[in-house]
Amino acid sequence: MTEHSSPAVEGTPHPSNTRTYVTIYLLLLALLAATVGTAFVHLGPFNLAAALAIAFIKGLLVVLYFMHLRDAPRLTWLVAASSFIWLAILVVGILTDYWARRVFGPE
Amino acid sequence: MTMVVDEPLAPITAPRAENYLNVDYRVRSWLLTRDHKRIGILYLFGITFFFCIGGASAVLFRLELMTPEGDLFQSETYNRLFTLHGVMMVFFFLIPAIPAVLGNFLVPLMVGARDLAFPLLNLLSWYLFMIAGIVTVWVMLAGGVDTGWTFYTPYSSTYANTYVMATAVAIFINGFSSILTGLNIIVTVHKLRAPGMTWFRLPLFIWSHYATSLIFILGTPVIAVTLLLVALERGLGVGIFDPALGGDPVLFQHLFWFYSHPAVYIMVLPAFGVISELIATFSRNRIYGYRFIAFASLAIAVLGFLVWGHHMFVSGQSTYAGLVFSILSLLIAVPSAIKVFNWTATLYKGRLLFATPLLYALGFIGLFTIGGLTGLFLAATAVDVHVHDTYFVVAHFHYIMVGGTVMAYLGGIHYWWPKITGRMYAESWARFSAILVFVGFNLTFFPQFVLGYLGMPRRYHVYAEEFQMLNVMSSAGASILGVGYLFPICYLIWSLRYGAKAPANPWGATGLEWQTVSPPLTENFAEIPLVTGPPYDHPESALLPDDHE
Amino acid sequence: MSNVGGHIEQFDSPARRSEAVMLGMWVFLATEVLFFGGLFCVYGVYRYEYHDAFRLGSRRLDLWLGTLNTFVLLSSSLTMALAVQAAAAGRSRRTVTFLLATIALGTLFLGIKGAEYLHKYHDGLLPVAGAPFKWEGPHAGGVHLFLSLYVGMTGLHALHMVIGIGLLSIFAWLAGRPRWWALRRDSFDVLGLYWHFVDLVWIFLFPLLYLIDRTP
Amino acid sequence: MKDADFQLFPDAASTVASRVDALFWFLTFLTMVLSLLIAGLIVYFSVKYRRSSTADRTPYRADTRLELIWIIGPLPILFYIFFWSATLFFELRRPPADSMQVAVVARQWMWKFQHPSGKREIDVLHVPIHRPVQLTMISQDVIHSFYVPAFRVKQDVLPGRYTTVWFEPDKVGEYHLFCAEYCGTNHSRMVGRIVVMSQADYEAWLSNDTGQPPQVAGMQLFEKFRCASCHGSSPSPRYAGERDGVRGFELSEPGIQRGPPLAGIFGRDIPLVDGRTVTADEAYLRESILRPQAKLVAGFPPIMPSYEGQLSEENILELIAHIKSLQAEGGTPP
Repeated sequence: MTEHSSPAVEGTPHPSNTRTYVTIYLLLLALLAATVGTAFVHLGPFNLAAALAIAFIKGLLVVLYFMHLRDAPRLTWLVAASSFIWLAILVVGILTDYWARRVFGPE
Repeated sequence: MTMVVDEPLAPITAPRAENYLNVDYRVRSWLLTRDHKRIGILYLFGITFFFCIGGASAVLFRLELMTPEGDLFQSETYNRLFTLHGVMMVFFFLIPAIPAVLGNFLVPLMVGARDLAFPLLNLLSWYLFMIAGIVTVWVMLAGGVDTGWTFYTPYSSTYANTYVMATAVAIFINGFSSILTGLNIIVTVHKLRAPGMTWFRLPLFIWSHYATSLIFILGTPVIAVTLLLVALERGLGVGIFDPALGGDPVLFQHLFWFYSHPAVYIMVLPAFGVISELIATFSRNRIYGYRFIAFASLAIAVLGFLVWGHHMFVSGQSTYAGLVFSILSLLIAVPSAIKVFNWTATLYKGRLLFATPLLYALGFIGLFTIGGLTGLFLAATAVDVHVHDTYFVVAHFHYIMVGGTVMAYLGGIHYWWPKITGRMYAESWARFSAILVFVGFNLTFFPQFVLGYLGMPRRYHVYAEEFQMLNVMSSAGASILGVGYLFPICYLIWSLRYGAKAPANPWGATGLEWQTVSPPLTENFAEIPLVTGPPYDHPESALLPDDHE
Repeated sequence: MSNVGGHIEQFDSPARRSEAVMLGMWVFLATEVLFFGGLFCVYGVYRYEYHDAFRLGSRRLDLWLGTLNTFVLLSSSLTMALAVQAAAAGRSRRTVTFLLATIALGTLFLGIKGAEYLHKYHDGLLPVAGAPFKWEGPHAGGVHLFLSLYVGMTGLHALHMVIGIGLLSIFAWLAGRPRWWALRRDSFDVLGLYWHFVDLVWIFLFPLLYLIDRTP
Repeated sequence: MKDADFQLFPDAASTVASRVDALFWFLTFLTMVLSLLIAGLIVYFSVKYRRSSTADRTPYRADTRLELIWIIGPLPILFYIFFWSATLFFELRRPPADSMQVAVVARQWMWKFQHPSGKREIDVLHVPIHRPVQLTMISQDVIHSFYVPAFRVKQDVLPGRYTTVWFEPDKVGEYHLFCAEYCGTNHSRMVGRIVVMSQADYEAWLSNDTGQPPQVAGMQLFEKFRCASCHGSSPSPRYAGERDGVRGFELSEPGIQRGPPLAGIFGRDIPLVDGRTVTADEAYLRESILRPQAKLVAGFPPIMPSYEGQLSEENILELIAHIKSLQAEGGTPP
């Protein structure tokens, strides 16, 4: 398999070089250790909050750097954001029913 | 994603054939086509076939409901018939009809592009749609499914012994067909607009299809995963909604209606787009409040996701959550009101030509007004307690689906028939069938409002004697409506052979699709048009353009 | 797909086509977010209703196998990113090596996941039909629901991994062929987006399923 | 349910029916007015501005004030409808305290009723006039829905959870009972009758009562399953407040009290092990019988076995009726 190189395809910008990817990777591993660590500490309701926060940061790192959302047009930002906003509508919308049942009783 | 292999960007050398229909007659050229226009016609065949099956099941159980006793079918058969009617009409006609037939054909033409963004995915969308439809028809022949198109657990997941899993998988596959159509329309409208075609020069048909595609993308996956869970529970015994384990059947209803209410806006938004085009063309007037109608479409798409709880006021949902959904459901009447008032205002000082499409459009506005306002009864919790799951609800959504979407679909088919086939249809027959449909429709569904408030529940094979008179009226109306739908199939096919040759712009309409020949070339335009003026720029329009246009 | 019905190039430049392809992929990923979102929503409701059962069920999952799996998947995300970078730079051999590394890590992930399922099956905690479900402690119904959700969510994620590995293999084979190589490099970005998305789902799955409460 | 003569409007036979009808007629009037307005405008414009007519068509500009009118205009009407309907909905959902308690068990394609006197009925429910009746309902299989058009009430009956509906009949007669949620093959045959009788007739009808009151049947079950061995029979437990971080009951006889005392527990707030408190209503009692560890009472060991599968829905309702009756002899009602 001969090594054949040809000019990079313009239109798909790749400013991140290998060093950026590796640093993001190490950051992700550190956050993995952090999330596993916090699971051993009894924080009551904050356990969930901490786990979600760390997962959200890891997710953001993957989306911004590995998926190149950072240098993508604003439209892509809107698409990514709206998917999470609709997920929030679904989860919050349904949980209000279960929360209201618990707080205001069966009626 | 699908890996696209095609030849390098070859310049167009050979002289193009006359148009997209006669460029190639081989079956291969139809089954492997990437031309959005041909895929639109392929969808037209599929849609018509599935509509006939749904319609036939409706005629059958309307016959059954002529008598209070269940004396034509057993209950098992009746339950399978109304489920078939629901599944076929909702998933294989109303949701795909306008976006996949008219949308596929017209979106590239209206934005001034040569084709949709992903032609191969568009063809895949048609194949998924046909596979799903044929699986559903096979299920019907093999024994049918009797859970209703809503598949409520625990009946669908534990107690039904019919082909629930096969139907759930078929609708799952059909979901991807919708997603691909929505994805294509969104990317095409963003990336393939002709030079000069700004967002506020787009026809309102495009705005409504863009809003519909948002719902395709953000809603369809949720029903896909919900039906997957039901299939898992039936097949692998993985109990998610099983009450014995503590699972909550009301949770299934939440997830189901999170998609299924926006789905009713998927069905009606494209119809709004068609009506905006028809009203503007046949009144030779600019659209009154163009931007208000455009933003109303987006508002309906977004607000549509916040109101699903009004399906569950009496199903065990907590009172306070019910009230939140009630106020939101009432407020969603505002964008629809904006549209209806603006359409009516467009007629003011217009030059109305009562061709068939305008008859369908005016019929739409009247019937959709009644359909929309009866929605207020269902959003008001106290009245909904009485009329939920009765024929009042059946009448409400048929006024919007049959009085609205089907009327707009027929109006759109007649309006763009010259552009699609290059032939004019027989105007006199068309007007007669439009009036017949309007009369048959009202006679079928207005008695059901009365039946509903009297308390006749939905999906009843056997009913109390005092409901018989109104049911007989409804069945009589259904026969007229059924006949009314047969006429267009006849004279439209007849026009393919004997219809007059259609000029490029038979109605004197604005819009890029009327600037190319009828039927269009395969690449739509000889060269991509440059858009300069505002939309619906009729020279003799009494309404002057907005100042900032 | 040969040139049937006269294929017309509707984009006026390859760059515009790549923009459209990327937008199309991001819109598809939005549907995937909501597809998994439905499951996360069911998880959220049942965790709110049966908190103790979820706590007990979560402690029965193999924490270290899960952590190892997350490490494996994060590494595969790195190799995928480097593969996409190499493809953009036009270096085909480097692309193929990183693609093969990603495939290897993906298969390792599935192997570990299979081991976990087998382990659960032997413990009688795999709530699939046919497998006996043994749970003596309290909250039997809630734990059954938790483990059903565990199987449902990780199973769907594993299915997406299998599809991803399939696509990676096709691309690794194609990247070796010069004729195809000169043509379509934005497909690599699309593949990279898909793989990173599958990794993103696991980033949320792992803490929610495995780390509810590990206090001794 | 008179003989099958033709009617266009349902009879109103409960106190709330006339008020629901009032809101219905207001909405009907609103729909008619707006539909006639739109249809009238369409007909008028169609006639006046048909293509061949020479009506005045001087150009004009769109007036955004008009747009604001039909955007802002509907809002007050919509809010008015909302508040009117919300107050009515609250009334529909809040049963009066003194209402007659009837237990309902729905199963595929029949309704089973049990009166406070213990009399059981299938598909027919006799109720006295001018007396609020509250139904506590549960399903043994799929979702059903208790719907009496004449009373304008409807409530789904869920498997695994109690739902309640109430009505106060104010007209003697027989009225339809329908199942309104699709529940399988004979969904349309799962119908019944609600017979509203005068107070005297109702007493007479009850007198030839053969059934035994639910609390008596409940007490027999209570002894059969030897519940007293843990829950003891000490009458009035006093709430002991905080003690070494665990809130619990002061025990009259220490030692035999391994389970929380049940006398006077119905309707009281129960402190749980994890610090939350929950009111001991039917749902909590049913859950504690079937899944005891779900909500453990503070201060008591989690040793109660589950009775899932050994008790039918009727048995559970009888046990709950018995537990409710305990409070009558023991302490003061909540």
